[in-house]
Amino acid sequence: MTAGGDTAEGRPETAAPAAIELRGISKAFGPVQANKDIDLRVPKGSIHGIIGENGAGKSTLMSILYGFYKPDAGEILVNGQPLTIADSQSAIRAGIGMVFQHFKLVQNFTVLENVILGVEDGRLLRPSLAKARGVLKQLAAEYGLNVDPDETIEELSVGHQQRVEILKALYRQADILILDEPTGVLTPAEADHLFRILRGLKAEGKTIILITHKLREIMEITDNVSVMRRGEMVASVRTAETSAEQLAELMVGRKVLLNVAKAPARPGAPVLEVRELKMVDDEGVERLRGIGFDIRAGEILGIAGVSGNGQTQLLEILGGYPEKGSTLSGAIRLNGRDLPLSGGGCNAAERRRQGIGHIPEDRQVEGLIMDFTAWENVAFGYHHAPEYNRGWLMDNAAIRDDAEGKMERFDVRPRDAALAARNFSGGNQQKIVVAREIERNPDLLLIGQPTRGVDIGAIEFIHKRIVELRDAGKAVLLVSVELDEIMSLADRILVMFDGRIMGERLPHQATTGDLGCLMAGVDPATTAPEDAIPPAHKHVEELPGESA
Amino acid sequence: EPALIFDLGGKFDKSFNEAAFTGAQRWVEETGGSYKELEMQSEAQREQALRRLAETGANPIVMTGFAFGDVLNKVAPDYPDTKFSIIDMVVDQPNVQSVVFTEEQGSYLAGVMAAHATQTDTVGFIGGMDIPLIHKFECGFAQGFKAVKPEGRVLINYTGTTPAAWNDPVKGGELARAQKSQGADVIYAAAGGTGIGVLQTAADEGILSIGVDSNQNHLHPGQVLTSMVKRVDNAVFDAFTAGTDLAPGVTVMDLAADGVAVAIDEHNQELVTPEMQAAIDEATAAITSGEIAVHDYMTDNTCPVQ
Amino acid sequence: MDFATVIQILDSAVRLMTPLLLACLAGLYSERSGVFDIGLEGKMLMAAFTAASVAYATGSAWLGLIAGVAGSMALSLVHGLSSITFRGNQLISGVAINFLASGLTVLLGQKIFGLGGRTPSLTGAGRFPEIQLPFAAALRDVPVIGPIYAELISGHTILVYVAFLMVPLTWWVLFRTRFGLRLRAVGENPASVDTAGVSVTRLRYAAIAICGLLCGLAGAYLATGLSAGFVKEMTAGRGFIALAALIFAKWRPWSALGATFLFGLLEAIANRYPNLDLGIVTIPSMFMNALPYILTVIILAGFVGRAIPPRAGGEPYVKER
Amino acid sequence: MDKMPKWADVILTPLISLILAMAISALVILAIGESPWEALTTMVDGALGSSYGWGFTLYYTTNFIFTGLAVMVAYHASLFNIGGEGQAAMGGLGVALVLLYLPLPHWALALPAAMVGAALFGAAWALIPAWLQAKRGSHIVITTIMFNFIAAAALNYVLVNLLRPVGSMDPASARFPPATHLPKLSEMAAGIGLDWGRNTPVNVTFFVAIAACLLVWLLIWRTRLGYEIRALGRSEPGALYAGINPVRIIVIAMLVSGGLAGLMAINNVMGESERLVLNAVEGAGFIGIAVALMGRNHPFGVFLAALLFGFLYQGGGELALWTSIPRELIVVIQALVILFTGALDNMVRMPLERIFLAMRKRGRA
Ligand SMILES: Nc1ncnc2c1ncn2[C@@H]1O[C@H](COP(=O)(O)OP(=O)(O)OP(=O)(O)O)[C@@H](O)[C@H]1O
Ligand SMILES: Nc1ncnc2c1ncn2[C@@H]1O[C@H](COP(=O)(O)OP(=O)(O)OP(=O)(O)O)[C@@H](O)[C@H]1O
Ligand SMILES: [Mg+2]
Ligand SMILES: [Mg+2]
Repeated sequence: MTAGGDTAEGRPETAAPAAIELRGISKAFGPVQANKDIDLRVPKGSIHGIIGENGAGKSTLMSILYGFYKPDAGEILVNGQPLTIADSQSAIRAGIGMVFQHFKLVQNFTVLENVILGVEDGRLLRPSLAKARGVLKQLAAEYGLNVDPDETIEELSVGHQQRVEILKALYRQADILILDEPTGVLTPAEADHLFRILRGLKAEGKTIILITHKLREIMEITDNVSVMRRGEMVASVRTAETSAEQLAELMVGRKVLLNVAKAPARPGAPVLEVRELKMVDDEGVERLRGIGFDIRAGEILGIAGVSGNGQTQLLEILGGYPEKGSTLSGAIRLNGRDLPLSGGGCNAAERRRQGIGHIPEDRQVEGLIMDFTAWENVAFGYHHAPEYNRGWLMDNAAIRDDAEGKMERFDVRPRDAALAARNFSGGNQQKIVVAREIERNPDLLLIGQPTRGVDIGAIEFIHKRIVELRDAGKAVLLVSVELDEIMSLADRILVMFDGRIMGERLPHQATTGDLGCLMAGVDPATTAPEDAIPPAHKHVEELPGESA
Repeated sequence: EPALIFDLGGKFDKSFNEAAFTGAQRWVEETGGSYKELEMQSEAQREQALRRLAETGANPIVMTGFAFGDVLNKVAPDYPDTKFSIIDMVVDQPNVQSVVFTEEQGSYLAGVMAAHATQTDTVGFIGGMDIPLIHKFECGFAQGFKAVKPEGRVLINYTGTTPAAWNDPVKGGELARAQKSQGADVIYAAAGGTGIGVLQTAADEGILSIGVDSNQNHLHPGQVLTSMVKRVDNAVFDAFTAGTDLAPGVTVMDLAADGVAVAIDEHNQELVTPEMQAAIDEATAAITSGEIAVHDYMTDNTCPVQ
Repeated sequence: MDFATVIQILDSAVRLMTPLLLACLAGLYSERSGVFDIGLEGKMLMAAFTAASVAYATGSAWLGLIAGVAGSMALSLVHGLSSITFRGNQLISGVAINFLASGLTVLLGQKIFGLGGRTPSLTGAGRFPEIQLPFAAALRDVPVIGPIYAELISGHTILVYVAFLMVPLTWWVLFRTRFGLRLRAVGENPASVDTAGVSVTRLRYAAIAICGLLCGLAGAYLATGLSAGFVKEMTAGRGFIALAALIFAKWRPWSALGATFLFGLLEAIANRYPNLDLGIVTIPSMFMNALPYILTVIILAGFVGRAIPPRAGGEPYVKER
Repeated sequence: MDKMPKWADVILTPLISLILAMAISALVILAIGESPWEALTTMVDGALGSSYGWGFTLYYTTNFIFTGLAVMVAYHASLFNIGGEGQAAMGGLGVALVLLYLPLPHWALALPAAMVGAALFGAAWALIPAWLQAKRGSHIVITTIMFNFIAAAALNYVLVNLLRPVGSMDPASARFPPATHLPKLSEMAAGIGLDWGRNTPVNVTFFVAIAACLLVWLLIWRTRLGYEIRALGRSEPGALYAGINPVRIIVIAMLVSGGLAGLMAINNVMGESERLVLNAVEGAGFIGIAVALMGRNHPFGVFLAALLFGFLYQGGGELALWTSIPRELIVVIQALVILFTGALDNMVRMPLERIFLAMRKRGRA
């Protein structure tokens, strides 16, 4: 029996039927057992958190509840009634709404069209659209969910897209709302706004299930929390009766250090100098509006910011592969030498030769070829290196040897170099990329989201390696949306917003509130404190242990 | 036992393969004999088919189409006791009979008829794939037409440049309409399956058409002026009848030898006026006597009239 | 070039574009739903064959039409099975369907009629007649408008009018109805439709069925409207031209009308002027015949801006990997 | 962890698909009133029953190896090259020009020269679609189809107006000089006193094709270029990240692909007909698609699949030659093989995977 069972039984809510009750849910994807015999009770009118490592099976479980996947075994009760949820239509009818981790919106449809999709009244669109327009206006007023109903999705920011997803659920009159990692893409202020909405919904008696990796959010908003590990539900507890440390331990199965221990930096000469870097993409949108900074040897420079504010472009430009059709200006100097911004000399292979390593933001799309074996991936980007080649042919034996060594040193599991990359778990995939890039000993290492979706144990390991590289006198540029990660790793922090650098902070001086304002495009130093800090931020700062 | 090999177009190509088939059938009916037949599937099979037939003792072996020429040149010496007959090509081997047709002469007559039938002094020619052989038809037709109506116009279209051009009745029909709209009221189609569409459209549009190779007069009785028949059937029939006594050398199936003709039967009798008939007879006589020499496009790739 | 010639060329263009338009709209439904279809050619061919066979056997063009649609739909179903149900490669399935149609039509035709894959010529009610619109004869002599009405607009078979009506109809269905909304959504992001509780599979099959229907009309028009019977390979690459037109039209109905008209017009001009004399040079007929293909390449080279296909196009919808 | 062992995916799935295709073909044969068994024996006998049949089967196999490899190389860069037909036709033109206009005293000299001509012309014909795909994003499937049509028109023009000897009916080039004729396998066999495959067209090109298989294998799995081709084919953003230039790789992959397709002309134009005729490719370009897919885009697989299609082609040809079954039956069989092995393969794979999963579960329990 899980811990959840014990605590739940002792609770007064058990008297009333739970909004959701799952019994013995199991689901396998081929050989992967994503969910194993899972029980879950979510009381009506509560906010229930679900946490767990990457791949623990959270999204799968919720997708089953939403009728997106069919469970192999198990039972679902909604409001005490057993229910077969054959497809999403039946879930919707049962009052369940879901906001997926990866939004399910049609990019070139308008907000209205997305909202009515699947719940149109009648065969013609016109009446449905008119009705939806009215309802949206009402919902906007009620919950502060403002979006222009006639804007197409691709024009909207990620935060607004998420609102559309929530509106979709509310338009379908969901009583039970599932949100899968909703805050990963939001600024702290946007996240606060979202939490206000969720509290409002809760006050109306709606039930909310919230999946997140961020323990702080769990502590802040949930009533109860369930922890998943490797497809199993390992605990369900009342939030008030637990702590972040305890939850982390439950997630990983051992004690975890939430902070990196590191010596103060001893910065040397500048390795990378960026001056007045501007970039306009092929659609004429200015993505970078004049960026300038230095990174010195033996220093980690952190760049914080909500994704989509130019960090991706910055990394790509430094990595040597600016977006197709973009125009660039400004200067980049590595160890005092100018790097070309376009033309033949500007490509990723050349940058690697110059001593720039790069751990990309998306390991599955860029950093690895998922169908290649682990050893083939170890040569990825360095396949021209002399030690991997013998004359005309590649020296596969040498690459394999090297790969096995790296996998050993970075504790990649399973230690099978012939396995295709897609068959490794996310954390282990990331370790392959990190091993490849760090062991090249680059003068400058570019890192994008090093631990996105990586489990806490692996995070600890990767962080340690990054600090070691710094201590070996190398320069590191760290881009992350995780403030905690930036604050614990970086020696200096820049915040990017809308293609600009909003400000620079030192980690020990910065607060999440301060950084959050910069991330939202507001400089608290130049604005009156009252306006700048949204009310909810006080609350954030009161949270223990996380932001220091 | 004789054998007949059809070229890639297949037995039912509405053109000379089909005519050859007809000849063979007639021989079967008249003599009660039997024969072997083969349809080519690919270029590489030509030699295979020839040798296999020769080895099984078939004699004579008749094949249709110039494409066999090259291969036959190579194969014939290996089987000196077997007689071969090739249609539409000259192969100089002691055991080979080459049958060639003077399509330009038949087409000339068709041109003469068209010139008499037209009321607009404009006629059309629609070819299938744009290859020299078809230009031979075109050039003969134009010569015959211009001989009667020097000021008249011949509209010329080719369906295409790929083998698909032989099987596009839709385009054939559309070409016929285009020619009609430019004034043509008699259209000569030398285009295989595409010609079916030409004849159909001409009938629909109330103008005359001229068929080719086989007698196509019956397709639209009263609306097909004539068909320029190429008596491939006769060639096959003769070869089969001659059997192993087949005479080697070049056999020219010309107007005089009834190798080509314009078909006149119950389906088009009414269209052939007495003066038209007279003109045909006169031209036939002149060509057979050598008084008129119809130019063969193939000899120099040019045509004296435009 | 005088006015009458222009009318005649346009009239020819209308006839020639009709099968292209029908096939193009067929492809539009399929591809808008995320199923790429290079088997338009094969479906048209199959439809032309079944239509001609049944029209010949029954003497009714209408029954032929139904048979044509059925023949084309059967191949659509095969395409659906491989690309929707079994998540196969849509391009390969299309290639196979083209082969299948080209072989089966001749094989069956030879078995049934013994004419080497040809059907006997259709006569009388076995063909769709040309319809004279009211007052066509009376108006013929009115200047300008008369010839346009009497010769260009009037005097086509019913399927031509159907094809042209399909354009606004398709636009309306696509952009004004629930079905259209869902169809477009499923081609852009099938997961959005799936999570909205609508079956991706059913929608795509519906799209493919419409595609089969329209290809059926196109094939039937070729065999029983434009010509009088089936000849092997009679589609002669029109399915591929329709596909090019679809890309040219960027998957939009009104643009499809424009694109197919352009191709029809080109062919009509090439028919009318086999050796186009441009004063300085004379373009040989071999070049004029290859012109639609060359032009397609030039158009695709992006002189009309980049064509962005439906985002989920060509990819089977896989929920569980 | 994969759902089923590699051997099952590589061998079992295509095999079962093939059997299904054959079963449906048998139904088709029944439907036209013939006996499938007789058809099968005729085919097997005609294609494999004698050294003579083998001579033809291997000749067609050689063609299909080239076009199959062509499709395969492009496929690894995730390019779907349907233009093998046109590229092979153009390769023929290259061969003809080299052999007709260069005085080459011996086949051993003529062969490499003609190979260069064939590959260059084939590659050139793939270049424009490749460039359009890489630079302008125009869909390579459509452009290569169009280039097939254009190649046919161009070749017709060249043959009729430029290469055809005056007075010849045949839209074909003159014969190549006898010194350039390639040795047939039968002649080579006769050289060592073996009476094998007399009068069959299979020639030394067969060995060139096998060498091409090996070289393509090396190229794709052992060279940096192959590594880059495969990487680009799997993920374009990944390729950019790794410093691989997509335009360069797309163009090179298509050049190699077109070159391989062009090389087919060595076999049919130089080795068999010894002159250039219209429509010399005869659909081999399209069959290459099926060959590559059935061969799971591996040269060894391509070899086996080419052999299968060589068998189908020769066996089917024999069938049409000596029985009353029309030759279009082969087209239908080919279509079914392509359909079942290429597009409906999941119909076989999905249940197989389930069986293997169940077996594994039972094994564990
Ligand atoms: N559609 C699918 N097909 C096959 N396997 C899947 C599929 N979806 C998820 N999986 C696998 O099931 C397991 C659980 O995945 P799931 O997405 O539920 O994890 P999660 O807890 O949501 O992780 P994350 O924190 O990354 O969101 C993983 O091993 C994943 O690879
Ligand atoms: N489609 C196929 N048909 C037949 N055999 C195949 C096929 N694909 C692969 N094989 C067999 O599998 C073996 C391994 O092939 P391949 O070269 O793809 O392996 P690999 O895992 O990439 O090996 P390496 O790591 O050495 O490159 C080959 O020797 C070949 O015999
Ligand atoms: Mg998840
Ligand atoms: Mg390998």
